[in-house]
Amino acid sequence: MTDQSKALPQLPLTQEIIEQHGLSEEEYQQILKHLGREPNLTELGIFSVMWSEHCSYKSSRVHLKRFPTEGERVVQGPGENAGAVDIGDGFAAVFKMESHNHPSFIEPFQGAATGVGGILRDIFTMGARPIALLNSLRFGELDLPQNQHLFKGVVSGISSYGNCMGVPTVGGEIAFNDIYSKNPLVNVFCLGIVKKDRLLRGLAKGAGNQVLYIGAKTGRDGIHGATMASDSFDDASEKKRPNVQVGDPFLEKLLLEACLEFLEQDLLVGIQDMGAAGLTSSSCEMASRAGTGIEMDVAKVPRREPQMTPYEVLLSESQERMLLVAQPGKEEAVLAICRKWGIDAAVVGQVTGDGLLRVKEGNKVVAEIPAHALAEEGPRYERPAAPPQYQEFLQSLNLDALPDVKDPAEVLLKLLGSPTIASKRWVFRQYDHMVGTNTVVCPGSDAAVVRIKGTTKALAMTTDGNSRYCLLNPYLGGGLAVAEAARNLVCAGAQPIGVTDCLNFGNPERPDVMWQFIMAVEGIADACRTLEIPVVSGNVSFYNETNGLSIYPTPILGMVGLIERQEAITTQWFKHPGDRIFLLGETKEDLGGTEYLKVIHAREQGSPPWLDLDLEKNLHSCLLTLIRNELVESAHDCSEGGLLVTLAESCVTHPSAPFGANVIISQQRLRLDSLLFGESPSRVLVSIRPQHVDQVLETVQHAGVPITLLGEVTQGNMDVTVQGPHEHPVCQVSLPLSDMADQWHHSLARQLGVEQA
Amino acid sequence: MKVKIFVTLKNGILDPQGRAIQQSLQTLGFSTVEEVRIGKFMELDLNETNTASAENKIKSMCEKLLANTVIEDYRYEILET
Amino acid sequence: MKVKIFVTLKNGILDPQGRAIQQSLQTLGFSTVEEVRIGKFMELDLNETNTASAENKIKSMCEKLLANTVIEDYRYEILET
Amino acid sequence: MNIGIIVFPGSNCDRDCAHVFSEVMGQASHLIWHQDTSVKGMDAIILPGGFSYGDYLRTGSIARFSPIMDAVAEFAGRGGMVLGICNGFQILLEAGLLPGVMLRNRALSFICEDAYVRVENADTPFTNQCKPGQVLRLPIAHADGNYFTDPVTLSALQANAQIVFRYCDRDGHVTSQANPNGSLDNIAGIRNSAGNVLGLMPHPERGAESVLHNEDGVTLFRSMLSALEKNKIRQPV
Ligand SMILES: Nc1ncnc2c1ncn2[C@@H]1O[C@H](COP(=O)(O)OP(=O)(O)O)[C@@H](O)[C@H]1O
Ligand SMILES: [Mg+2]
Repeated sequence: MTDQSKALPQLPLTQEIIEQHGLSEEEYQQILKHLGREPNLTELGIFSVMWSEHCSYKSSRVHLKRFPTEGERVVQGPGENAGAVDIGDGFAAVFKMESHNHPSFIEPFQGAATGVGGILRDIFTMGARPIALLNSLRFGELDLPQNQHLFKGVVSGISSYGNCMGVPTVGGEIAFNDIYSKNPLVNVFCLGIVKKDRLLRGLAKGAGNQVLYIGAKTGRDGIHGATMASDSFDDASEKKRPNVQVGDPFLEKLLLEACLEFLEQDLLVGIQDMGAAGLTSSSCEMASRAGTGIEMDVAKVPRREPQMTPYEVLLSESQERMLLVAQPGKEEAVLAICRKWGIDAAVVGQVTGDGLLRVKEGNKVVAEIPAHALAEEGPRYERPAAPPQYQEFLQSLNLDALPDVKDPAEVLLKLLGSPTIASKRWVFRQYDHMVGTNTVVCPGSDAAVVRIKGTTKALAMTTDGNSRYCLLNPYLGGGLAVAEAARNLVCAGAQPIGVTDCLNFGNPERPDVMWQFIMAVEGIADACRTLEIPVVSGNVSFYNETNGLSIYPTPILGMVGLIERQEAITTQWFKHPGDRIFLLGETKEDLGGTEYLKVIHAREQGSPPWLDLDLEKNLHSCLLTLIRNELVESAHDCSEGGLLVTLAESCVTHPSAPFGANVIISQQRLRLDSLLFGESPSRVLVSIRPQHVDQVLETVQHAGVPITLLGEVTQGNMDVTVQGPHEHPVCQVSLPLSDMADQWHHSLARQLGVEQA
Repeated sequence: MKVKIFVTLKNGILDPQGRAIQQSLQTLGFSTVEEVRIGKFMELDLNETNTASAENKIKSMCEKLLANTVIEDYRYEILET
Repeated sequence: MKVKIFVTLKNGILDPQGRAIQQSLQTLGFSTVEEVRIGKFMELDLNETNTASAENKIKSMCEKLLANTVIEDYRYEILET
Repeated sequence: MNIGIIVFPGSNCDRDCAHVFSEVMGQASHLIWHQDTSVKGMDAIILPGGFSYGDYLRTGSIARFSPIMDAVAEFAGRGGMVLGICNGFQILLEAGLLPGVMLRNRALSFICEDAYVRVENADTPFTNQCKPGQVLRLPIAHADGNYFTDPVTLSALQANAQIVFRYCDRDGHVTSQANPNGSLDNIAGIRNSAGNVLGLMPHPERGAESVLHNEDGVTLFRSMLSALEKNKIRQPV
């Protein structure tokens, strides 16, 4: 302790105040140990945010260690603002995913907008120029006006922020289920590109270096946002409303350009954005990573509101702010760039060698805490975990009690109109997905593809997760999400090279939720390990629970794949009449947890499909070989809705010209609904030019991947015949393309009661 | 009856538009402009005659649709005609 | 001094936002809402004491920047403080 | 040729335009900061798309006061070629270099998709490589593209062949169904009466490379270069 410590105001901290800060008795004892004295109120506030679930990962850290995080291409694994992988030509791709669930429930537009703002800062903080955004959303069913309101608000918030920034939103996914009515999920993914040797990190290296604050002025917004994100919702949460943060995408655009200029002129030692817990987390994390301390004066922080206390300045979550560390002598150049872009900036302190976060207001020390204790030595919990009692009931499904499908055409149309499956054009039409002139495959195919200017390369990206599978079997659900994400990339012609995750779960203090979490993490880890895809960044969002009801376990994966040559990119839609349609992989009796069961039989039950990771891996390498040899015209993975929906999508999703198909499926021994709507993984529907068929068959059979000829692309209807033994027709589906297209294209807008041009 | 509704941001809520406009007014030489706050202004024609019942409706419209009460306040004036 | 500025669309200019809001109010059951016109409402803090000179500045700000006089009208109120 | 691309705070298609002119068209492109006051040495000026000043008051309304805009106006006054794309078009309107205003899109939301436009006047420095009536597929991305002007101005635009592009369907029919934003008379782009200033909402720079599956936008840039080539002798310096 320094002499000034005597100046620390010593307010008596009552039990009540400590509880209000969300700290347990045990945690408070740890604080006393770290400090060797009682904290003052400001210090208590600092500990409270830094040791919140959101910032400290106290319930998840021990489990996240299971993820494979290493690989040849990994330049930066978890622990920094974002992960980075080598994509060759001297470049690295920097990416990460973040949740903004609670703020989006309180104020959907601003909550989602500031979520986009936050993830963008995580990327350009690393010195990378963001080139793509994706988002993964969950809402309650659209028959409730409240859910429509949340959905519309979130979409326009994402669109307003991303469009203004000039970063294209190139993809994402959306699912609807009433479990999300009072707890929607908004996960946003961003990817940027940086010269590999210019990657910046959040390090406050070098005692004596200057600490600068740049960006928006600090206001009272979002004080204790991090603790809020670490708390469940109940109706009393309404009171927390005035804490809403408003995004300023214009300012963030200026901040982005300024930060990239610092990088170009090599002005910085380290940089970090002020996200959750604002100035506090950025300063102590930067110091802790570098093993240094930071001393700063809150009186020098630019402010928007009068009479803010140090407590408020330190904990504010005002958006669009960054903390920089620069060598003495370089700060003038930094300030000049800020002036050029019209951004507020101030030198607020310096790096010290004593390992302390020391905060002053003028000459008075108002807080003094070891940085490492705040950032790294927070509590860790191995919370009790046990499967819920209802787990067995969920997984049981007596198929014999379910009548098999009578009219597959009618079921198909219903599924195509289910908002989870129907086209999301109403959404992505509001997103500028072309700015940057890199988007080679726009939203509407399995994965988005963005070319890398100055190289022959492109990156494919996707976000995936199926929470129903995870509810029924979290281990399998986690693995299936990894497999589907990878398969989507491979369908575009990309080799998966890295993944980020956003783990959305309920209250970790409940053993069943903790069990779901642990199982899902294991499922993801095992799948990533087998498929050799390192996890380089991620985010955990717990306490997704309202009035005691937790959401389904919802891990979302954001995966990135590399395409070496822009010529070898494939999309999901049929392209020429006469092309042969094949199914790679096998259809099994996999009805558990399907969209079919939910939409047609109103059941969310059964065991999700079994995943054979070796088969999956084999399928990927085989399909990649075919695509790289330019033998595949279209490739579409079978996921929600099964084979018939996949076929219909390949028919009608072409941006300008739909095609029909003439297909014969032989019945084998499956139920008809399993055959047509079951969701067996590791399957891809491809179309092949007739002259390539022989070569394709040879490659596929050589690889040991099952392949079945289904039929050919036509200019007529979608005709499907199911044949029993001896070519005996079991059933026939013949649907005009216009009926399917109308259902698929317009259902979402119709459910929202909006017109779509 | 004609109604005027004013929707403004709550105190303490960031107003990026106001800030941008204030700065550009400064650049244009209006150096005495110290702060700008932006709000919405709506004029409604209501087919109502009873002021009390109209007021109830107006409040309810504001709460439900016209103002985002999480971040905005509203105020109204009824002009009898 | 505090100034309130109202910017509204000129008569006869189509107001897509106003129309959309009127329609959603109708859908919400507010059937007596016959027309909605949307405008902007700005509050300025001016460091001025002389009303006449302030008025000149306000007019000039409106003409130059705050309103597009091709389609918009403006009106202002000065609140002495 | 030297192509000057103005960078306003919030411009975000500036680098896209520079890429097309340098990498696709093989010209020299120069990013010009909005605080600069000269466009000397430029053969043509582009006002790129984006959200200048966040579009926080009205689109383009703040950008038009940027110091560089005097130089742009003077350049245009001397007959120099000025192309405003999307936000650039909106800035030209606010600056009075083109007549009219932009209202919110009819459906009030941002729209990003491919649109079809018909070349209504192929005798301009921006369209001389097009056939009259040719249909181009060009991406649009805007929330305020609903062009509006008074009846007198509209008649003048029509009478002087100042309407250069109109939204149409794939087959070139100008219908209200093919109008994505409610724009008056399906207007997608207009020129000034002298013919050297063009504003359009679609983004030709997003349709200028085969890897993006669209090269229709190249016709505009080729037209500009060909016009510059021809005028080189007459071009003011
Ligand atoms: N929120 C969204 N934002 C942008 N694009 C989206 C969004 N949701 C879905 N899409 C796009 O719609 C297409 C279909 O999505 P989805 O059905 O989830 O594909 P898949 O089942 O192959 O993962 C994809 O191209 C996806 O990127
Ligand atoms: Mg897919």
